[in-house]
Amino acid sequence: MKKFINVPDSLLEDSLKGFAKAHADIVELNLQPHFIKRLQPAKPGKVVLISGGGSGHEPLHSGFVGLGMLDAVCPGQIFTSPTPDQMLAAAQAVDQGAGVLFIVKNYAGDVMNFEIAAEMFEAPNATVLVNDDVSLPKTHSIGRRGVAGTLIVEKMVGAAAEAGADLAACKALGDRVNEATASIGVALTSCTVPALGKPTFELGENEMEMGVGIHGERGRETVPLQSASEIVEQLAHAIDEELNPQPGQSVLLHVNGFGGTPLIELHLLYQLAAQHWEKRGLKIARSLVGNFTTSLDMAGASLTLTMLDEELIRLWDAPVNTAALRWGC
Amino acid sequence: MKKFINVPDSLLEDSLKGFAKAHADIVELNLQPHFIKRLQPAKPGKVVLISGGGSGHEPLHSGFVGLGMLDAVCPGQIFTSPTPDQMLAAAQAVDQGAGVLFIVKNYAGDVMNFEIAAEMFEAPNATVLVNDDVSLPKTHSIGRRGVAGTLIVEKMVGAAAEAGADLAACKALGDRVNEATASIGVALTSCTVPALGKPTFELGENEMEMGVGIHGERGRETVPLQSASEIVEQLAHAIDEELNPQPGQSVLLHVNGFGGTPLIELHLLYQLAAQHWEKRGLKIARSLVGNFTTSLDMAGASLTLTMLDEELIRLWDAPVNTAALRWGC
Amino acid sequence: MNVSPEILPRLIQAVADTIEKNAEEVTQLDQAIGDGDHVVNLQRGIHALQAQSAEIAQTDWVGALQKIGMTLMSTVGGASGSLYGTLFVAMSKSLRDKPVDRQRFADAFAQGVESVKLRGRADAGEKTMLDVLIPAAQSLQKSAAASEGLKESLAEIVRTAEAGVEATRNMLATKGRASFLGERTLGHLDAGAKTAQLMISAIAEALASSAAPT
Amino acid sequence: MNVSPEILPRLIQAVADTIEKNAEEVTQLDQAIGDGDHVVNLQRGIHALQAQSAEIAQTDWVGALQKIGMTLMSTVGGASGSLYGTLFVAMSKSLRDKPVDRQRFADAFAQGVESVKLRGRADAGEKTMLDVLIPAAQSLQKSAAASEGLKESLAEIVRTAEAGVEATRNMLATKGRASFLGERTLGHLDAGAKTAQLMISAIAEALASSAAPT
Ligand SMILES: Nc1ncnc2c1ncn2[C@@H]1O[C@H](COP(=O)(O)OP(=O)(O)O)[C@@H](O)[C@H]1O
Ligand SMILES: Nc1ncnc2c1ncn2[C@@H]1O[C@H](COP(=O)(O)OP(=O)(O)O)[C@@H](O)[C@H]1O
Ligand SMILES: [Mg+2]
Ligand SMILES: [Mg+2]
Ligand SMILES: [Mg+2]
Ligand SMILES: [Mg+2]
Repeated sequence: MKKFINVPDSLLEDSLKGFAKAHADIVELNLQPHFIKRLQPAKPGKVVLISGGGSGHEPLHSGFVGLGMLDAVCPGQIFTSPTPDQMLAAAQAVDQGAGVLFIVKNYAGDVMNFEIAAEMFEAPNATVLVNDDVSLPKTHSIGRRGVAGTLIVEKMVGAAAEAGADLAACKALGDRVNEATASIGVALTSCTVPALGKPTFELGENEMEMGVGIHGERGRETVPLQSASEIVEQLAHAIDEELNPQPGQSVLLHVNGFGGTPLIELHLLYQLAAQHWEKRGLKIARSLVGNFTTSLDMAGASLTLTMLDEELIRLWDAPVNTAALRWGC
Repeated sequence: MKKFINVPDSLLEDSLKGFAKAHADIVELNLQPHFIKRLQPAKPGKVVLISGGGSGHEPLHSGFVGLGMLDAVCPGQIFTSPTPDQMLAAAQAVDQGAGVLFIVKNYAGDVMNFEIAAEMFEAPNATVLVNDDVSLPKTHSIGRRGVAGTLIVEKMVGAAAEAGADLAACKALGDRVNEATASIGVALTSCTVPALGKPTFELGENEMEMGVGIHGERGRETVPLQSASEIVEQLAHAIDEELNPQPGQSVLLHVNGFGGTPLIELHLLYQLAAQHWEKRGLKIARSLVGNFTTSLDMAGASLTLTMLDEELIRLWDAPVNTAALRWGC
Repeated sequence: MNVSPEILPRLIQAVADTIEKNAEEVTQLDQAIGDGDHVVNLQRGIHALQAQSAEIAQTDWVGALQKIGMTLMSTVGGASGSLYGTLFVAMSKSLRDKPVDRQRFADAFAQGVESVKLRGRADAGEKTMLDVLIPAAQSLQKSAAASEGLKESLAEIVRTAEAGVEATRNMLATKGRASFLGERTLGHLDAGAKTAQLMISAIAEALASSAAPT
Repeated sequence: MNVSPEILPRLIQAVADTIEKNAEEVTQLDQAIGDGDHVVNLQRGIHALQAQSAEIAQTDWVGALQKIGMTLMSTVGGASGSLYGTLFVAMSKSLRDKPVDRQRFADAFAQGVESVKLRGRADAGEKTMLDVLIPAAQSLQKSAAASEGLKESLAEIVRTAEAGVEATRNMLATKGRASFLGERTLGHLDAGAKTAQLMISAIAEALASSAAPT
């Protein structure tokens, strides 16, 4: 295993400490139990947003704590959902009396643990379940996974909450953004979970995994490695099937790397994806390219498209001050 | 070769187009010859900053074009310095009558090509040579390489130029920041140059390269893989030897990933490096953690320390609006 | 039930040992159709229980099971953490204000498994730990009702758990992370079912060896 | 010099062929102690020259060499691009306003090599292309002065270039990217020296085969 690490057991906590120290102007780390919250608490009466999930997807979610986005996040062990006591403690720490919105990626572990926390939390709360991964059919037994679209939900709802939207409005907006968003990814390599020390799966030199999640697992199928253009066409096709965007539609195009894919390749994918959708008459009104929702050191990438309207554009453009996304302030 | 790519020949240009389109609010791409410049030109009378070098280090340098930092950059082929016609065209395009400052990393190819351009450019200009890599002795035959400290020079001089510093002041400041900065890196894997299709070198499962540059070449020596703490101690020791920082000294600590190392590991390194220097009484006044000066998909990282004073802190904090660094606006 | 919570440290140790011994195999199962963290998750919880062994041994069953549940809930994480946490907390709740005997213990376990089904929105046949837990609960009920000898009853539950995990091999996963792989899950055992079986078997064997000969 | 620039397309083709044929070997040299891009860099320049072959053939030596130099300068990149660009531009400058003959051509080449030394701040013995270019320039001078037969003179420069590249094997690199590797460069040939030799040899052989028998 080629990693910067002392022992797997202390990696997460030391790394969280490093993150909190490097961004001490924005966040604060709570150690027992683990959660990260804004240094500057939200104003009383603001709906607070809490997300979380397994670690190993950085900058998701810790990199999105701050003004205009999340109020707190609960990092679990690597690829392991956090536990209810974390969410409960985080909720109690940041609640400003206007309710707590949990933003949860649709995985059994995350859903159940957040559910337990929500049941234990004795104040108004609601949950937005993100399930933007269109590599699975909409009818999948437990629904689709939440992947790179999550940060778009977090950004837009974060802006609305900052502007004073109430809990019901935040919940409704989160569901709406989630509905307007579709993602799909492909992996060129597996990744290595530190505690295990070897890649989760093996892929031949000329193979790739189509339709992967973000936990280093295999995807829907192993297919021959293809050119960037062919890959983009397939991914874009799956997204088009879902969203069926019409000419003239404004969209946010997010090209996300899984951690081991350099920017030069992500910008190539962006260029090809933008061509695909511009050819169909779409207006790429906003863009985001980079490694945002990662699977440790996995080489691979996903495309995410969100259908925009005036309101969503305004929410996307609203000031945000987090470790990983910052503009307007 | 596991990459998103059509053919190696078109990768760079398509990727540049994607970059420029994704950041069309900040930059503009010139195709023949290749350079990227600010969409919004600098005010007349501002010293303009031009950098460049081989591609494959993204976001360096293209991600640093914009208000408060660079005015234009010349991307060469992957790991290959750009050519004088690019620099000349870029200089002519962005010159605002107050002179051009070339910021050049110390590599034979970059130095010679920028030198030729500077000789051809018929307007006031100066060059800052960045050579922050302390893995080489100061007495090295052609001097030390420029590595991750380059962005710190670019950020601070960019802020000064924006504030109206003249060419001589910008040049002097650049030299001063360079002098106050030391970096050193270690690679856990090689990287794969697309045109070659295979890793530049092979490393055993229990080996690492100590003292590497940023072009995927071998470093000073191949040594056994060590724990993160041991690695940080060695890197920090080399930096301490060079800068000899005294207790009470304010510093900027930059932990840079080489492209294939996930944030969770970089934040661990940051935590260990911060501990090292705090134990010595230094004040870590500013921090930057992420994949900024990369070698394609190489796994590895470098530490950079810059000794700060009030002026440098102010320049670091000044507003910047680029694809990869943004704050204060 | 003639055993007190004093036996718990020994049972926790037995569970720790079996998971340790089979760690590699289970990890391979979770890597094949999951994300590979199941053993590490469980071990985090087991270590936390070991650290609290003495304390747990000194309380009553209601307190002990509640403590075990909450500890697992807050240390294991993932899908299995919430489910095992739920199992023990629900068992504790079911035993509240009642004297503990064999039938009540079997009822409590059945109640715990019901809660796992609710929490996981899952049932038998979906290639999860429930394919071991559900038949195990039935086996416990049956032998409690029939007042079978303890050894016989323990042997029976061990056989049931083994059959349960083996049955997951040809199931299509429809719950949990493995469900994302669809057809690709056929032919693989479920990791959570496997650890449920390992733990049940280890506990049964520890109880059998500590029980007076029937 | 009784050859006109009309021969250039043939020489460019000869250079293209030899680099193509030896690409793998040279890349391995540059991967061992450099960054592996040297052949790709050169080929970009050679392809650009091929695209301009016809045009280049129709001008005089001053114009042709200038065009070659500027094309290499703006297409090759890296250390070698600026150096080869400099070589040809300086050769062109040296031939300006003079009739071209064998001595003057040898002088121009020597002048070009001097400019490369200046641009690279390098000299013989530093494990670079100069370890081929410097002795090649001397060989050209010697045979021009001695008015040796063309074939003999060409054979001599080929031998000199081969000896030059071989000599880099035991040199410590002190210039260019390889210098960063210090002692680790011992035992490896320099990639730039190798391509300089390949190109000189290919040109010499093309000239020899096209020359009338002496
Ligand atoms: N909805 C569910 N109901 C019952 N058991 C489940 C459910 N989801 C997952 N499991 C069980 O949990 C096991 C996985 O646990 P673990 O690996 O610790 O968590 P995760 O899947 O979050 O990585 C599966 O093998 C399965 O037996
Ligand atoms: N300062 C120098 N003087 C002369 N030749 C040099 C110098 N630096 C590099 N070279 C030559 O250039 C070759 C490398 O060229 P190339 O790989 O194209 O560029 P880069 O080193 O920038 O990747 C070396 O093998 C060496 O022969
Ligand atoms: Mg997991
Ligand atoms: Mg190069
Ligand atoms: Mg798992
Ligand atoms: Mg090279």
